[in-house]
Amino acid sequence: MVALEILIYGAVLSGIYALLAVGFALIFGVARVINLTHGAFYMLGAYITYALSVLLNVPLILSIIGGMAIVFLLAICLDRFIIERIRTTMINVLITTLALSLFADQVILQIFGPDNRNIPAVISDRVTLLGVDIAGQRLLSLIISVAVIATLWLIITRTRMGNALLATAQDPEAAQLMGINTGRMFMITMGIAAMMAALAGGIVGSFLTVAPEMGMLPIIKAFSIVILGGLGSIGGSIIAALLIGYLETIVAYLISFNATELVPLVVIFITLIFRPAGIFGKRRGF
Amino acid sequence: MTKDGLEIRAVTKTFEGLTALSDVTFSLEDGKIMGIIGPNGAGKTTLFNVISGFLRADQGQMVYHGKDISSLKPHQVVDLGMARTFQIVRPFKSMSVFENTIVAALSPRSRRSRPKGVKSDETAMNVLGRVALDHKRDEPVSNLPMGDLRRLEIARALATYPQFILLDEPFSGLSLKEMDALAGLIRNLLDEKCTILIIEHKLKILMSLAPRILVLDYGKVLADGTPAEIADNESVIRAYLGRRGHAGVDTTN
Amino acid sequence: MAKKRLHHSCPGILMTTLLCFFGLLLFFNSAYAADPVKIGIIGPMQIRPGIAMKQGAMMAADEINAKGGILGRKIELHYADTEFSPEKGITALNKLAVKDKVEVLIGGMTSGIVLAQMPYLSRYQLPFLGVAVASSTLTKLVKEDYDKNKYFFRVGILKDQLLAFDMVNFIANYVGKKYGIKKVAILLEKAKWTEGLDQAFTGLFGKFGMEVVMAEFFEIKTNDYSPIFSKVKKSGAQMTVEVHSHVSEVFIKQYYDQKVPLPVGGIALAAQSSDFWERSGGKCVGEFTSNFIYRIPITPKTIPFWDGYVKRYKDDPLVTATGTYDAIYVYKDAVERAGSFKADILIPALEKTNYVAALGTIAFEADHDLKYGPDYVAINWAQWQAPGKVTILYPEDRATGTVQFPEWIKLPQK
Amino acid sequence: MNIVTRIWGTLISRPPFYVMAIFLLFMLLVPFLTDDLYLIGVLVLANVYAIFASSWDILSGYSGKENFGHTLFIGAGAYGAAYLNLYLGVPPMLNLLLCGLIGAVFGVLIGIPCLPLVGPYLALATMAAASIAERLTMILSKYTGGEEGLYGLDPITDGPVGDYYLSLILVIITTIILMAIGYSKQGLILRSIKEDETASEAAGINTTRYKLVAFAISAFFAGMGGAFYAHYQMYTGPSSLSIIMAVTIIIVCMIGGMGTIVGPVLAAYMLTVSNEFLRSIGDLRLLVYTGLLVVIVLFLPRGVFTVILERLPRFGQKSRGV
Repeated sequence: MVALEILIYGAVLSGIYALLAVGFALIFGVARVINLTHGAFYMLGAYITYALSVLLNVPLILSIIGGMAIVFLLAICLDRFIIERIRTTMINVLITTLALSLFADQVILQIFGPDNRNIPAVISDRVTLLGVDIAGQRLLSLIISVAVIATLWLIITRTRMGNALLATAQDPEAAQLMGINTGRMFMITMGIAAMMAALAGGIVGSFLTVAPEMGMLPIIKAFSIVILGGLGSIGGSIIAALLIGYLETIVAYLISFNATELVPLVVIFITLIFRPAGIFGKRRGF
Repeated sequence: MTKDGLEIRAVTKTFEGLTALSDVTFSLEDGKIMGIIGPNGAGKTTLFNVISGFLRADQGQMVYHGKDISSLKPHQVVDLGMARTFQIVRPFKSMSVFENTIVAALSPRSRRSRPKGVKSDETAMNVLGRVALDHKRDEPVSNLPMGDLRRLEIARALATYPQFILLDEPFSGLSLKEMDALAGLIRNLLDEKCTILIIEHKLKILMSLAPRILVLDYGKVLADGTPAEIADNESVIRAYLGRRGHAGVDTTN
Repeated sequence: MAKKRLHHSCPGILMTTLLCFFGLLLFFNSAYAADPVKIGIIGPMQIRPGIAMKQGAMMAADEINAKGGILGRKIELHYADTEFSPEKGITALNKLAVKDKVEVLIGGMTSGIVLAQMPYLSRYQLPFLGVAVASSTLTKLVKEDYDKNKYFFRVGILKDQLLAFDMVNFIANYVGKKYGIKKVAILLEKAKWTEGLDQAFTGLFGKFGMEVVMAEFFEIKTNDYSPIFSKVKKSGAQMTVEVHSHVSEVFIKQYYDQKVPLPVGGIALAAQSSDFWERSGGKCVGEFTSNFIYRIPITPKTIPFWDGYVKRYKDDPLVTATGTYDAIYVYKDAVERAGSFKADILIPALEKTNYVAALGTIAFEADHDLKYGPDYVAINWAQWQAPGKVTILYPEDRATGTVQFPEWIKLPQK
Repeated sequence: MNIVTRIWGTLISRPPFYVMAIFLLFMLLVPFLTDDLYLIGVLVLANVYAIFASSWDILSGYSGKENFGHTLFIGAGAYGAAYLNLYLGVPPMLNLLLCGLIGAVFGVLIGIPCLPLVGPYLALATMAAASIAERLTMILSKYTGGEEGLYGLDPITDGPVGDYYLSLILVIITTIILMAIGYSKQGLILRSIKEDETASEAAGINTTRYKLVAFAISAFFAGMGGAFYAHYQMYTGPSSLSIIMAVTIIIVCMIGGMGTIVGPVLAAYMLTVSNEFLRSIGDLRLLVYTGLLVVIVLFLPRGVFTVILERLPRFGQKSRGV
């Protein structure tokens, strides 16, 4: 019984983490940028979905898509006007993106106030799966995560744009020599990743919460997943998301409920010390 | 097995399946100079990196003055009296010429080796004088032309009082006059019993300096002998001519 | 080019700015007449309970000022944000005490912050009427070192042990008796004030003939409660008791989602606010909640206060709003009895308070704790019911309806 | 006496040292110029941040090892002070020294595993270390007071003015020592590590040892600052370990100009004081700050004060060497 619960809840958790982490890994892999605004995109996705669906009565699915679209545009602007100019200095990128995500928190705080919000569920029924009671929305979020990541995988491995992305990830200079517009690749990556974060924000609103600071915790998780999986490795991130998702669930169920937040941090620290390239990374990113 | 000089025995180094050095073996007596040539990617710089401790050899042994240096860190290698320069110059960009040199003069090796009473400032000025950079001591490195940067590399190496210097293409980017001056400096070092291992593409000047030359190709030692022997060696000629245009070889001055 | 020019002019501009900063700082003189009585409102001003404090304070101040103020001095309110951190709480207190030169502090939320602020009260000789702090340690400190800590009074809510007692009383004597519930699982937020509660519960439930089969602390920022609820389901408990003073939407949403078949309720500050139904997406259906006041005639002042507040702010008053509102009146009452604003004279007068407020009749124990009981201050128990209304259940003479459970709730007998 | 003359000799030819000296002398006069105790209180906080920022700078600004977990050392000092004072009755003044040492021990313990890491990996590892410590204070709330921390520490002096002077003296000591280190040959070596660690090694420098010493020195002053902060507030809590605080310190250094010691110290005062002035705009404060920071990173990437400091002429031709 506990095993089944761990299996199901762990899968849901891993799915959401993967949705966030894969985007994060993609940005790092292609653009060599550690983008701490990723959590803010997740938060903005949730708030825009909330504003559209609850305040403006737009149908929920359209609201989520609207959130993704707006965040996509924001991400592209961010890349064009800010990150583009500071890409080469690691600490500037870290601090600037962090400052921007705090900025976003504040803007949202000023507009919506500090109260937590609720986004209605696409599927509001509760289902019983293998004897485990779970919100339909949670299962839906798992399905969406899997579908989105699979689609992304297909795009990257089967399309020309995907090939260009991979080439850029491998060696931006060589890619540029081969006629790939790497600047555009960076921008597209940023947009796609941000869209995935916004989608995650839009679907978790009914069983987690919508609050200005909601992006902070996921960014730490995404970060640890990406480190564990190997910076830049998308396959590695998926496996690492599963590892961390299940590890957290197992710790929560079997050891201590309060130690869950320690899991990603300890994983980061140990991985960095003993295998900085991550378990699936071939080489260090730096 | 001698207690003198450097002995490299069957050193092998691979990167993700690519063999950079394969079973490299040679030895060099104290006070001698040896040149290393080979096409681009032959493993010359990798060999330097392995000897100077920046890379660890997968297999093989390296002995300097009877001491196994295979697992030493770079600064420990310097401490034994082996200094190196880099093919692509690596100055401390935000610092002045003098400050660049003094970092090396502050190393334990330099402190230990210089005459009593001499300060690190004096050591630094001294070596800057030797490479004719003393008039530019306070200039920021970012303003220097390539020739000066090469000499700064050498000054930094000299400030550690080396008995053995590994020079990685010291002549590239130098003018004719500068090349003559550097050749003179190298001869001076030899007179002072310094051992020198030098990678150089400019064969003419190399052959005038080094009575012995090692040829690397695909990480293997292709030939080891006097310039005349090398020039006649069939496989050396094939290795160079087999590449498109004399890739990596510059026979002019 | 433009970048270069910027670099050239920057040093000058920056130096000037810097000098201006310090210049302004030194010559900034706030030497206007100290005519009004300055009251410092201190709390987490960015979040709902803090905003409610501010609103309650403004309402009281406006009413009092309209009638001529306190001993002829108009009230001037000053605010400082504790930002939910003890460190910021200390800075905020310093600002009110030293910069604004307030004569009394009203507010306070989260006992840990007030505990950190305590040493400063004697430094500045500032009375502090604590509105939303429950830890019994606070008044224990008053008892242990009266001279140093006499400045603190608990006004707005009861201390943790009494909260626990009142809650256990409701669960045992009302819900428990009615539905045959004997075993409870207690889930507590990890905080200073719940530490006291945890100890109190085990003994109390036993005294009322009930059994605590599980007691677990969770962290304030918990995001996923599924493991804890799954443990509750297996614990054999017949009811879930919750205790938290921070965000509790996630808790109740996931409780609903996971179809935990047990009645749930307790002390949850967030669940007291009127839009909790909407904020939890209606998933708080069936949750027992409590509040010190509802729109019922606890005292003659309760309903006028409630209506006035709703009219002014278009929102039901939170417990922090009521507490702050009443605290200002308690202060006024004591000042008028003492005939002085001076802390040394005021504190004995405050100790003798017996004031009929919106919350109930406010009086203090010897250790400056709020007196508890039907004649003084007590808690009202209620339930969230579809379609989004709060039905008052207990004490039974104040009830506005009866218990209704959602259909998936399993009860021991019915 | 030799060491004092050496420190003096190192500093005497440095214009930034005079900027610092003039500024700090002016700060000594502040209590005579104003009787606004609140302002004094704000400046105590500025002093504390000046210590935090300059101690971060000697490691990260100089050697380029960007430490995102400086709060670990501050927290070690603050919690150390709390335990020593509350349970062993160690007097506050002694705590300043002891907690500096505790900080230094943490510096070495964290330094050893983290040193081989570069760039974002070091940033992350240090950040994770500080976050783990922060989480542990929550999990072990029985011993650490959890979210609410430990309170009831002895005050370090008897009032705001005393606190002000003590903290200012700590700033003076810290900055003199750190600037002397910064301008010394050791400082030069740290700078060479930042520029090119490989070339530094090739010059015979044991970079690991220098980095470790820098970690220890940085952590010593952070721990000392943390202990002062705890005693000043008579309280310590997990926010002294928070990432936000660590990032704030980095931001102070970035705005002031990394690797200058003077820049971060001036920025600490500028930001703390302007923070108080901006209190009137309340909630919008953070918005202004974060926006300003982005602008500074984009247009003045080397910091606000660096530009000024570099334009000051140098004195004393003879000792212009190092």
